[in-house]
Amino acid sequence: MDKPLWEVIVDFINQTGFAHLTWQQAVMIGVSGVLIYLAIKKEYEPLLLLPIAFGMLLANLPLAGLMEGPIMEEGEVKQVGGLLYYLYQGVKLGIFPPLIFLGIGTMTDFGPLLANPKSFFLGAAAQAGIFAAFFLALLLGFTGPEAASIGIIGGADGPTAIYVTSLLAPELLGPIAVAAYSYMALVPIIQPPIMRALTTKAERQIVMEQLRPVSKLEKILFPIAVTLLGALLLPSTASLLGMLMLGNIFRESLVVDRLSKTAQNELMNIVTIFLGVTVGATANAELFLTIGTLKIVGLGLLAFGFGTAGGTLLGKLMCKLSGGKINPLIGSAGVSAVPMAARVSQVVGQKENPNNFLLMHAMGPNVAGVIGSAIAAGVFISLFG
Amino acid sequence: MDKPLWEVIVDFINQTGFAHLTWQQAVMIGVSGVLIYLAIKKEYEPLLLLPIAFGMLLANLPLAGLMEGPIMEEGEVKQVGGLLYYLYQGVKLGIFPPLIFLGIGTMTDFGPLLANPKSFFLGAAAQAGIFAAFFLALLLGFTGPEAASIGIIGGADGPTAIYVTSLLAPELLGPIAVAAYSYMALVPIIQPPIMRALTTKAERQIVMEQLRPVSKLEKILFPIAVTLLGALLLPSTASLLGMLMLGNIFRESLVVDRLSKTAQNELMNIVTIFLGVTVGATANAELFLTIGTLKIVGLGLLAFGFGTAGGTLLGKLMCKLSGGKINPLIGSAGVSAVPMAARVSQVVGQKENPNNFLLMHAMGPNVAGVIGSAIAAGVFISLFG
Amino acid sequence: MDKPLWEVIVDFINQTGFAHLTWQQAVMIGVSGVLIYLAIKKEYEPLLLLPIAFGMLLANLPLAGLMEGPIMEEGEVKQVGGLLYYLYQGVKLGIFPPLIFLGIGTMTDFGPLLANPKSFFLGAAAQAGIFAAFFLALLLGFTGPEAASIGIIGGADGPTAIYVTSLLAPELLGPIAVAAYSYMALVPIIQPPIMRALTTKAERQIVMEQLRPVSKLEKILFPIAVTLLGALLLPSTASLLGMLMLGNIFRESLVVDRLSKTAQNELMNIVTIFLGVTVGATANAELFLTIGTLKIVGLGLLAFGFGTAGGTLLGKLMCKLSGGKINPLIGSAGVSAVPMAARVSQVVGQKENPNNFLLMHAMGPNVAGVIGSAIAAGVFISLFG
Amino acid sequence: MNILEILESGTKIMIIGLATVFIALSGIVLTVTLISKAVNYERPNKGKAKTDIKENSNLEIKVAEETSKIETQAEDEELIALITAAVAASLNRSTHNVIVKSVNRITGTGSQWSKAGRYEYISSKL
Amino acid sequence: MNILEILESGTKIMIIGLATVFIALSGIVLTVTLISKAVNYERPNKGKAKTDIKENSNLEIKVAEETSKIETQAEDEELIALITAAVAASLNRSTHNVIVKSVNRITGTGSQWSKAGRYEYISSKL
Amino acid sequence: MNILEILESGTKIMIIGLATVFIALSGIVLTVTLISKAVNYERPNKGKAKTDIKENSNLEIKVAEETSKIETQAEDEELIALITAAVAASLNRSTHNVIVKSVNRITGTGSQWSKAGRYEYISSKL
Ligand code: NA
Ligand code: NA
Ligand code: NA
Repeated sequence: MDKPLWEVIVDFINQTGFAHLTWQQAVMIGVSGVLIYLAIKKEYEPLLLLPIAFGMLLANLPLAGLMEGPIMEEGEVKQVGGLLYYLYQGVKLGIFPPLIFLGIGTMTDFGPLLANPKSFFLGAAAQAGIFAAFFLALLLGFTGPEAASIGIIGGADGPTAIYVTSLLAPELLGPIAVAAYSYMALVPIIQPPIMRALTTKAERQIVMEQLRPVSKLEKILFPIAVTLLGALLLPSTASLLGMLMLGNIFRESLVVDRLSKTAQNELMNIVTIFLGVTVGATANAELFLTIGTLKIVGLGLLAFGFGTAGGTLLGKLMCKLSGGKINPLIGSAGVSAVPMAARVSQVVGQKENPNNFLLMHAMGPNVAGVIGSAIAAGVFISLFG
Repeated sequence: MDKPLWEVIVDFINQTGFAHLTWQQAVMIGVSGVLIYLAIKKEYEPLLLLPIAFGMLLANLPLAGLMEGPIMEEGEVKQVGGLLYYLYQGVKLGIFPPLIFLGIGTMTDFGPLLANPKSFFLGAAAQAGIFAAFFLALLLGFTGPEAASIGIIGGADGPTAIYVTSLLAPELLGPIAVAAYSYMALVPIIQPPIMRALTTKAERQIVMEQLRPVSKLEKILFPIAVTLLGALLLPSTASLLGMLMLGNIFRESLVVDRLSKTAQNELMNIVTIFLGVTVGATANAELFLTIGTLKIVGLGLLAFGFGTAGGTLLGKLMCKLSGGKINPLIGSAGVSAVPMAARVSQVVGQKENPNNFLLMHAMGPNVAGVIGSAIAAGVFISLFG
Repeated sequence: MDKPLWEVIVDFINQTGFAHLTWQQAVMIGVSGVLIYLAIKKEYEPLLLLPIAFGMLLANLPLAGLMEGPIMEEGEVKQVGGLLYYLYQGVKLGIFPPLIFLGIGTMTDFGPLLANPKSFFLGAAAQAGIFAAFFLALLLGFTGPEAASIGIIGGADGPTAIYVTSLLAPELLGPIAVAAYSYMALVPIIQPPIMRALTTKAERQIVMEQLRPVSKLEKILFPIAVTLLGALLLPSTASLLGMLMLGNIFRESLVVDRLSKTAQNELMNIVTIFLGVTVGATANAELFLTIGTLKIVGLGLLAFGFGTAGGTLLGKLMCKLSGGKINPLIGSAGVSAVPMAARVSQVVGQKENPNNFLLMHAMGPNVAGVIGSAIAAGVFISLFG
Repeated sequence: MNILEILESGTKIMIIGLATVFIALSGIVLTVTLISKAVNYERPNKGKAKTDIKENSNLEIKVAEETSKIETQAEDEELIALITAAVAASLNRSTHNVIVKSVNRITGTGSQWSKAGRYEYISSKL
Repeated sequence: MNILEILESGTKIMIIGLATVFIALSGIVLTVTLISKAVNYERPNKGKAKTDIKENSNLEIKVAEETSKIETQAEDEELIALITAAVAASLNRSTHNVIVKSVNRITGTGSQWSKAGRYEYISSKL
Repeated sequence: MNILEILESGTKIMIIGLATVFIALSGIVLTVTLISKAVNYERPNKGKAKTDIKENSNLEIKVAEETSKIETQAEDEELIALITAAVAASLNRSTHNVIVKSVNRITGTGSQWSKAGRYEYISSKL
């Protein structure tokens, strides 16, 4: 404190972020601005994309150190870590994505799937996009764990993608999360041309029979059965699938309403804020401004496309096998992106035949796709984890 | 990756849970199924029992590792722990049960107790079940801390039982939690025969005077006084009793409505989900499928019975001393199990005399029983903790 | 257990808190009683003061050990820590205050500030109180970090004061939090005499022009601009300012309603309970019953006074410069204490001229004061942190 | 790894992965079908009624946020009926288009824990 | 430990335990009684009114979930009175059986923090 | 440190501190003014309408707690209009003083995630 005033001022200026801002950080701040625009103006999955974008902005402010860990000295904390560092632990330790799945479980009605279990095959076929993108990513030079994380974008399931990436390739969390949520928002633009290209007008006009009602008992037994089968076949999927099904049994049991409500509202919202901001905050300039990010964006788009094609093609096959009772358009809903992809099936179908209501039928493959990509995630985790 | 495809497939099959499922785990999964049935169909305290049962299911899935701790190497996390392991820390560190007590405090009206402070003695007498079961557990070969944890089942207070057990005998958490919540749900079946056996028809027909109104000031001073007296007498009860009373002052002060509402709804629900699932997840086959579990189930039932008898008998004595002004049926409500036990008093009383309304009078001993078992918990923790 | 019964009883009595209660602890319990009275009866910021007071009571119960850390042995936890110790980590690690700012951001309408950006200068001038109190605290013998924490009381912003103090002088957390929230509640008593002393009747009667409407786009760009400018100039203010602005963009974007609602209700309430109780619990007798506490109480009052004066005087100057278009009474609202201080401006103004509605105009400096003290906090943290 | 090895291992994983997904989902299809058979063998007409009711309801007003479970206790049904009538009357519509899903009494009727808080009310009815 | 020792130590702990519970609760009874005496000595008639009101109300409708505190500000009382009248009219009942416990304005009237959000509304009334 | 040094360093920090606060807020004032100029150059008449509406509403009833966003879908507007009319009729007031801000359907209309839950309802309307 014995320095003259002007020196103190110079020191102070040197401590500002302006003096340390790199052009890469400036670019990243610009990118976060674009994402904020997409989230607010274009409403691209704003619940996730807005926190992600703001987290990206915060993480690229020089010297702010919001993602920096604590400085330890002889087992004692000498300087506490940044706010986002602590919140990020929930992602790093694999806690937040399963909790979001808990909430999704309480909001998902598997009734249409139970009324027509064959929908499960469509939900499986649409996961082709995951493995196709994985394969292409390997060819583009990504390592196995990286390729797996990129492939999961094709699952069209944000929390699954974040969960797999945080375990297998945390350095890609930023671009993968952004790609996953952006393409989920773009489903109404990506899917229709592919669906039309792969189906005939006659197929698209098929009207499906009304679904049978599903009893309460079936709906309660379903989450137990899926947890058992899924987690016994693929133990590594237990936390995602288990929480999804715990949420669903909360919903269908009708006896724990207050837990169900909290899991799907407050708990999910709190976790979403923390997850979004901190996933965004992993996207610092060094990791994000690479050619890899461009590859990921491209591969993600391909993954969505292949998934849509896979579902639609199996839909065509099932249409044939069933003697024209199944409209192949519901196959594309198997990518998940609940409930957007099911609505796309509805809209595309209705354009050909204004009296065609596919929404309920498309919800079957749609929710099957969530289970399908959770299982694909389990495959990757058990191979590379 | 240079293995032939069939070998990869065999490896994969060996990595499934099916290949590692023991018969003990299968039995545990069956047990969890029974508990889910009791929770949903019979509505046995579903808010806790459903999460507990599902946690038990998840913990017995082989290789899923949901309760496994992280693998550390040279101070670095090499593999993150399972989801339920992290959530379980809230139980292990004694954080969740007091938070549930915070919520219970915001929902408890101590008015009937303040209107008739003698009810406190009934709430004390009903804790006899705790100590009787403790004594019998010692005789059956349990260690002191184990016997104390088993005894607390007789407190008919789930969070208290979980708190004591997590501190004194965490390996018994599964069976004790299941027994505690099951018997709480069975109070309407367990209590009436004992109550009838110990009272005469004339006693059961006694109509009690209406309670005096209690002023707001008394209701505000009460939680402060109880915290001071309780925690000064038994420091080890401070966290349970302190949180219960903090919740109650939130409630009675009328000036922090938004805190009160959150403590009793969202915070409590979140903690209940985490606590239930992870307490259930401690019940792996090794710890649960023992003769000890059967002993605990038996002792728990005896504890409830002795507690009911203790309360009813002191009720009889107070009836005599008061010249017939107190209906001994309200004594059994002292076991807590709020508000079920108070309703049992009401129902049994009304059967003898359709114009007899004991509910309000029974709420006094009922809420006194919560304080009573928190103090009994403090005794055990200070002796064995 | 081979001791005779009477010895066991004596041991037991020696283990009670009564046997260890010091007079200092008794005094602290008395102080907490007074604070509970102020919180409930006088409604002095009860949302914070009631938890703080109850935390103080709990922390001064001998042997309860609610704030004690775990006892470790060879890297293993031998005895778990107290409940409040664990909850306190959220304060110690600087997590809770920014989360409260997130909630405040979702509740703050910066519209009046955007309609009249000159209000910012008033929000800056009112921070004079911070630096004046800092200066006086240095003279009274406090160290730099302590003086900074005391000065921040003048920011009239509870979470900011707690954040700075937890980083720079955690041992002063109790008295500073109590002083900050008490004086915020006392703003209607502290400010009016100062405001009247520094303004003429004619000035107080000035009627201001209606504010222009502010577009949605301006309101969305504002939080981004403030985060960038503020955090680039003062990186150490990033977590407070960033969270405040994240909350505000949640609010203004209109597309993430469910996140906004949760951030301002349940998340904020949960954090408030934990923060209040644990900040109160830092106030043990040793740290609180010192002459320093009296000094802090005095300095805090001076800080509020100087802040009020600073804002009012700049208001006078701006009144002159604008040719009498600005009523200097809105300057005092710059101390923040949202929205109390703005209402004080309204009330004082209306007394002189019943047709004078200053509230909207005073909200500008009022919310500017929140940003102003966050920046002052950043200055102190970067100098002493 | 050279490109050929990558191709080989990538193909393997693709096959294993998609196969696993199909096997898992087929297992689920099988189980679900069996469950459905078992359940509907015993109780073929259940679940129907519910759906019919739903189709009748063009308009669902949720007076209070909480409960999604229709209260079945007589007292509540009476109250709901009353309010339904009142709302319908105000709206000038026939009652069978309007369903009042639930009426919240003091702090959440659905909750087990809140029952304690209601004992005064209950006792006044007994 | 042999069985005798267990019996002995078990009995000791039983006695100490139950005694402690009784002592603690007796202490609370004493304190509560003293408080009650002190409080009711000064204000013997308080608290009565509230109970009377409660007994009159056979029906409590909670229009919105939140507040448990009856709002006392004049504006709110007026609004509540209006709505009470409206609901009662619809229900064809006399008003003194119906209590509208609270009407929620924008995000929770009870809250301190929400006041900031309401200033526009307030100012428009001034 | 002696008293002089304290005075000196204290004064320095005061000056730096207050100056920083003023510089920061001046920077924000500048930016905000520029933004405002840019925004209002392109769209001078926006934002006006909203304020006018607000001034007309002396009374805002929030039937359900949740949404703060006025629903714009035709179906909802129709429902809101109906309820507004009903409430206004009951209150014997003209409708333009009453705004029903939102009517909550099953679990939160504002939410993206809840849309899935509503598909049955949607499909029944299609
Ligand atoms: Na999917
Ligand atoms: Na008890
Ligand atoms: Na301030």
